Amino acid sequence: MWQIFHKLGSPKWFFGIASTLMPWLLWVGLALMVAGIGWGLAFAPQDYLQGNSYRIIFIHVPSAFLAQSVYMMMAVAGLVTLVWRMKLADVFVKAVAPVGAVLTFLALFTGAVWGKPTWGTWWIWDARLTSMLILLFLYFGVIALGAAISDEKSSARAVAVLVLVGVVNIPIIKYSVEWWNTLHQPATFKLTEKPSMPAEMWVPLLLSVLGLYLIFGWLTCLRMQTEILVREGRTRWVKELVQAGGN
Amino acid sequence: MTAEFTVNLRSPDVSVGTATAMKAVFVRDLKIALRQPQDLLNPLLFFVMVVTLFPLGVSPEVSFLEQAGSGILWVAALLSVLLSLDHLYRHDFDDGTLEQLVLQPQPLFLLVLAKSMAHWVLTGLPLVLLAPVLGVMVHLQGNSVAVLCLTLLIGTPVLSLIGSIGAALTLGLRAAGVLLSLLIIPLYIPVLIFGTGTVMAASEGAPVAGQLALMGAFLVLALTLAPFASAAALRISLSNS
Amino acid sequence: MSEPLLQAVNLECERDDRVLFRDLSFSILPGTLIRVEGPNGSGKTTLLRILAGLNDSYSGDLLWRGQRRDGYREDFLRNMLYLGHRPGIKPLLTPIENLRALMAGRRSVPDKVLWQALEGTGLGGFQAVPCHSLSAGQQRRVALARLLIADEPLWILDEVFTAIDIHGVAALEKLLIERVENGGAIVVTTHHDLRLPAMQRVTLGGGDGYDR
Amino acid sequence: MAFDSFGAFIVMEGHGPYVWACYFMFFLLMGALALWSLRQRRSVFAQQRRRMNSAPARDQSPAGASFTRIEPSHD
Repeated sequence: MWQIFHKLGSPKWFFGIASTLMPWLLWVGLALMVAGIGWGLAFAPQDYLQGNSYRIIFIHVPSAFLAQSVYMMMAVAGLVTLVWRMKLADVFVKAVAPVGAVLTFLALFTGAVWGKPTWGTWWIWDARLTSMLILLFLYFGVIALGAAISDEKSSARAVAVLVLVGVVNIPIIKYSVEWWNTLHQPATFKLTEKPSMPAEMWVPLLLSVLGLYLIFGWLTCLRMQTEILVREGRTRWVKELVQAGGN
Repeated sequence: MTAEFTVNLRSPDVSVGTATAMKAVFVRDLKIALRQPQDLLNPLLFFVMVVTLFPLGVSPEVSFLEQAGSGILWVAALLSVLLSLDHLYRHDFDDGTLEQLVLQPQPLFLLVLAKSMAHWVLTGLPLVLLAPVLGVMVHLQGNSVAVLCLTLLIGTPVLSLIGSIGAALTLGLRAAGVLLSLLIIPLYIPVLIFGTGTVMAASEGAPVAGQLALMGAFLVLALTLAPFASAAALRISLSNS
Repeated sequence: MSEPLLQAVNLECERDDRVLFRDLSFSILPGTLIRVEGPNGSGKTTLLRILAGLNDSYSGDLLWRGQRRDGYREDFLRNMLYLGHRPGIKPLLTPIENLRALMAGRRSVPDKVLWQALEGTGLGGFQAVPCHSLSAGQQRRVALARLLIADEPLWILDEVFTAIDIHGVAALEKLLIERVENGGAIVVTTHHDLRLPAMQRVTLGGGDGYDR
Repeated sequence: MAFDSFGAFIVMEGHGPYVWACYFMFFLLMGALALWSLRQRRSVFAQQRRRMNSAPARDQSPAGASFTRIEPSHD
């Protein structure tokens, strides 16, 4: 058990596994996304309330979903960094934070554009959008702190503390933003929450969520490999790898 | 040729208790601050000035101020706490006091808690005391002023405690001040929401006991968790210096 | 032979992609003084901070009286005194207040003793003057006053002789010798040419700092 | 197919611009992220290779300091 754990922590081992996984992640992910989005855009029936604008859901929900789970993953990795000092966990946080920020931004952007035909305005201080905005701030904080500390180990641990503090706060932020929202404007009608979504809608949605997850996996492997190359540049196996002419 | 020595290790019972050590930290911070009263006054002046900006910048009409007053006061209080955070550990870090603090045998998170409490007494508490005057200036009605002070009384310690984490994390970094705000403001949002929301509910005559209890829960949560995070962050920052 | 207080086993520290030291092992025994030597930038201060428990980005083990130090942190801190580059003196407080605050977390010492300790470091008459009006050397003496009353068996002193005048240096050397003779263990770095009877050396910066 | 013609698909009963703007942004940003990550990796490889070719040149002996004054010439 402990052996497996140690192996998991070895950058060299991870590098190899990632290399074999990456083509699968990328191509299966792309296929799923194309299927989900194509189905959603062209074949899924119209929404009876919002018309065609709801078709944004097939990228809005995957982005929003992933944006939140990336932060959770970062928190788990942060805990691993602090408790077991596993290098790979920190590599993960560093590699993934910009991806999470981009996904959060996409969720915000698509949410805002969706709001225009639905509410007649680009931005409303809706509970979901506001929580997403705060999540984006949290991501920026993580990225900025990681960039500000030059020492690798200190940077890893400081970021881990910040991510954990953030993850404790996320439910509180969500709850308070929802409470604040009801205080100011009783919710008229919400994005995405439908009494019952027909299968022609949720199946493509599920496909694109899965697809984006896999593509995220590919991006993560790629970025983690880069980070590992930078950090382990002086070890023999990286030198051999570089000499062997990897790209 | 090595001689035999008996080492007289210090036993736990001759050491200073945690409560005494905490009190010493607290008293020292207060003493230093009182020797430099100008530094105490600055966040207060900042608080007053930010509040003044709103009638000048937005509208001096009573109807607007009544509506926005609690929010204005809370935002101003939040910013002025934020402004003072940079100093929380900076001087101690620069002159080496922080190293000695970390090397004290007592649990670091409790010493950090003592420092956070000193910070609150020096910045948060004066803001609470000043708030009624400004509350009247932004036309908050009688009951709302009392509720505002109550929310500030419960909320500002949370600001100090959470802020202490950010201050510890950004210790010794370039442009620490801006970075600190970036890290901390998102974490302050729940306190701000409940702080202003409670006052607004009170001005509409709604019961506020529930919200106040919830803010109390925030305070308890911050008191129990924040010092651990701050202590961990301090160790990391010192390790890096 | 006495039991070692602190043992370093295969310490390695890397900073900014540069190995400061590797496979560094030594024991700190009671009644010895260890001088850590090396050119500028060889990691003397880093080593001292690691020994003191301030810096934990190292690999290898540190044993406190035979046990891994991490599990006995409180016991270790109670028995160790560290004086760093930065003396831990608050400019706004007077020497006596500073000393009182520094001792507050360690041991309760009557004010009279603190007052005498400050006198012993040559600060007689300055005890109640705010530290910001004292010179750099005088401020360091405030911190050094702790050495006159400290009962911790292990002292870790970084650049103790900095900013101290000739007479002060001689007196401080005498203090360290006496301390060692009474069974204290001391680790120092200094650029001052220190020659003490039972002195051991740990030399850093062998020149192989770059390879791995 | 939920639309009668390709034209209808593009217009989406007036919601077309919103929907297509979202999809455009999504693919733009995800594509940029992927491209940036790929390039980053490639440049790291190139950098390592360059460093390895010049690695042995590193001087390992600490330079002796002489603290000799350097007189600027006055001509």
